[in-house]
Amino acid sequence: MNPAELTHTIVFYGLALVSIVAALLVVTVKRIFRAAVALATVLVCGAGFYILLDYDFIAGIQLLVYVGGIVILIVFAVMLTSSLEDTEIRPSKSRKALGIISSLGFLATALIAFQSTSFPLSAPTPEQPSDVALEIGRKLLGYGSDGYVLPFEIISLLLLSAVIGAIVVARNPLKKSSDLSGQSEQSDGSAT
Amino acid sequence: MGYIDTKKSTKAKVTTVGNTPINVVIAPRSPSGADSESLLTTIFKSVKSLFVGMKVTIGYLVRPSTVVTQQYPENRETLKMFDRFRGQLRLIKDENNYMNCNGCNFCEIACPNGSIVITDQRNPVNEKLELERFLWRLDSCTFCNACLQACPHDALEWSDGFEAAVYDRRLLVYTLNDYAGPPVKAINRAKKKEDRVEELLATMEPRKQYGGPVPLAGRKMPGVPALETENTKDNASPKHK
Amino acid sequence: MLENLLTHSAFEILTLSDRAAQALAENPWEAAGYTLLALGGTGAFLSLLGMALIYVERKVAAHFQCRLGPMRVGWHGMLQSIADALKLLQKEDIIPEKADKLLFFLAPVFSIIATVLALIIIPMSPSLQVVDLNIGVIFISAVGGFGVLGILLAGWSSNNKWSLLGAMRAGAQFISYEISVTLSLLVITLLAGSLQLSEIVQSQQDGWWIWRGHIVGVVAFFVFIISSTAELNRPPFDLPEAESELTGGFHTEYSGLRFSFFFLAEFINMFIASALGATLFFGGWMPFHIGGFETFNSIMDLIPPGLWFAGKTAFIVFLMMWVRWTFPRLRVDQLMRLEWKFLLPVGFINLFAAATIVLTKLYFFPGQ
Amino acid sequence: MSFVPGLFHWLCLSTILFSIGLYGVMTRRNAVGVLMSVELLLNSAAMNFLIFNHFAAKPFIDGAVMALFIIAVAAAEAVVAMALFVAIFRSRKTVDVTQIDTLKG
Repeated sequence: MNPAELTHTIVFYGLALVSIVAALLVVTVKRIFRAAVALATVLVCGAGFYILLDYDFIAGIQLLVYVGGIVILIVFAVMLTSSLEDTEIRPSKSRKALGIISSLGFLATALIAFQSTSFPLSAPTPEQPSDVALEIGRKLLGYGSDGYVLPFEIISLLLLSAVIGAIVVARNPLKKSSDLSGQSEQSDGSAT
Repeated sequence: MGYIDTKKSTKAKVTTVGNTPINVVIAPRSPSGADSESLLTTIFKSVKSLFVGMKVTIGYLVRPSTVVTQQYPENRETLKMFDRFRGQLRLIKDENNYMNCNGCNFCEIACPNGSIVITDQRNPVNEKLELERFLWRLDSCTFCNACLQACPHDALEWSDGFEAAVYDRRLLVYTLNDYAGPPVKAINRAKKKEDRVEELLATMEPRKQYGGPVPLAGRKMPGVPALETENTKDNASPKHK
Repeated sequence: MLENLLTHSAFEILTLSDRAAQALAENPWEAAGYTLLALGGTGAFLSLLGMALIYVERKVAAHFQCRLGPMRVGWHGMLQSIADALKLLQKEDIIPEKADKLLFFLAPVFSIIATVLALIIIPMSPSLQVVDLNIGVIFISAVGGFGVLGILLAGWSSNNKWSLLGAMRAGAQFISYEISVTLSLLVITLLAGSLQLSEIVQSQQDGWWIWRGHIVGVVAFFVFIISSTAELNRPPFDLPEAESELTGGFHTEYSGLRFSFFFLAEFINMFIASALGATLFFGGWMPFHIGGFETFNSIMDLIPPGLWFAGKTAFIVFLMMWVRWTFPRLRVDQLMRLEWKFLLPVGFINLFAAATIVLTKLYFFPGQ
Repeated sequence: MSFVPGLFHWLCLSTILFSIGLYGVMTRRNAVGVLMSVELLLNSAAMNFLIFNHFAAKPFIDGAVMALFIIAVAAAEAVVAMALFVAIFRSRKTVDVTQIDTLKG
């Protein structure tokens, strides 16, 4: 095992350990804000995994969108709907058992399936496109047989409608919009 | 526009509140308001105003002469206070060290928080009332200038001195007059008449800066040496006691 | 040697991570040494730069306001920052009774980590850069998220209403202005055709983008400066810590070392924003070049690249300080209106204009 | 069996993360917690796309494109979810999903 491979392995197992522990914290911690921090850890580890897989661009996007956007939105949701002293009530025993059984069942099934399947692996060191970001851009806007321009447009429509829908839903119906100008998170459509 | 220009106002109507008719003038819209301007003009003007502000501040930055900070303990010798600075109250004295104050009590009456206490005595030579002791309490003074405005004899002024830090609050009670005795007017009048001047001047007895009756009802403070006092309990005790 | 210096190819990029990777194959200890140098160097640079910036800010602020600023400790108060740091270290470390102690402890760490992560990819000179990521521009706007996460954590875990309000303002402000910053970064990415910071610098060999991209570059620069000032929570956009309304905002409950972390991160972030602005719009360490005038360019090359970078960054830092000490603080609704009704449309139009310019090669010196 | 992470190791990782997310979706009572668990699910799905792309289809990057789509959908979902939570909290003063059952009849 050469040093580069050794580093790769160590980093993989280290990140995996951190991210599994953090993921367990996300689903079990009683204080919801701490769960959000754990979620941020999982997602950062995810970016690390993508770098290990040589998808630096996706890792950057993961950090940008997940940590810079989604986690902050979730933190906002926590701030707006609970206080520091609030702790979540433990789920009932039956619900917990159901959750454990179903998730472990899924895990076991999937692992058995993976073990028994022989995937058509590509060559050990096949060539990766030199510039992943450039290639992704070509794919996203390509309208040939391997292009994704239609999904891309649909995603942008989805984002737009999500933004507008969020504004409409989050607006306080009891107040007129002119009264909201003093509130930072609700004025001028900044609810996104 | 902070005022209503009645000439320009085109609308005026009368409304009644109860039975009282009230003239209501509807103020015209400000001609420089945003409504009468195009958006571009507004943007241009506001951006320009930003640059005006930045020009002012860079002007201060590049001209060290605009700095107003005084490096106080270092420049103690050359420090010059400003004309209107109110440091400590002082009695105006002429070159012979005679003062204008005749103890008329106007300043004491004018003082809003009783920082000035004046005691008078009758001069044995000309039987006139004159200043015996002018007490000024810096610790309760608000430097409001009411005493200077009230003084009919132009006897008070503000000095530059601002270094009044002491370890004992009692030291903030000053006797402003250097002597108890006739004001400069009385002396000059006596000089003109050649009328017992020497005798009049002989009635002046010196006063020390901290020589007044001890405030705080004469209590002693631990660790502070007792003030030097005169035995003037009978006739010179302050009025508020 | 001289001929080498006088040609553009003299700018060979060699980052610390490159050196470490090269050394890893032959001598792991050398690689470890480079890693240690990168870590220690970044740490030392961070603290020294923070103290220097705080001193400069105080001096500049004082002279903008007809004052002198710190004058007592050292010559013209040069050692004031060190004295302040010593004072902060000695202060009692207070954690509020009802605070969420774990998160309270984590918040400043998040802030400083974001700062360090952003600092390591700034190209300060051809040979002075810790890591040269090929997604540099995305990375730098991504790690900004950690910083604001730290602020949100601080506000929440303090269990104090002022902190919470300040943190929520910071979050709203960051998310809003992040869009404008990204839009103006995208303009330069379009012009330079790369996300890698060193390549963006090298794409400005014939001239800096702010004048090569003429109107588009200038507009993007102003949008970038305004919105990054807002992202840094610096006045006139300092609503998250508006003293007169929220006492100290998100760091109301912090004291001593933890507070100094926030303070340091704030000033280093100002440096990072300025360095990024210098790199993207003023060519980073690239000397002032005009395409075609080789003699002029080689004269300009005599000034070392590090000095060019320092000078440009210092200029933008000064610009930010100038703005800070001139304008009054905005209201929350004015802040949001500025972003959503003005900067955002301007940014989008500018991006379209940039795309058009790149397609038609209307910018100066489109050769190469 | 080698410890160098191969396809199976990576798949194990993403499946473990997915099942943890599944557990969270089923047991969390706070709606924001459910949202976070859903983010875990989406994240592991995106990771799966990248893993298969890396190990099985290296010269192409369609998996990366899919991961991008997933990230975009996750963003849209978080925006709408946050708006819903705020609206629900405003009218019902709780975001406990077991309490929000007026549609049950």
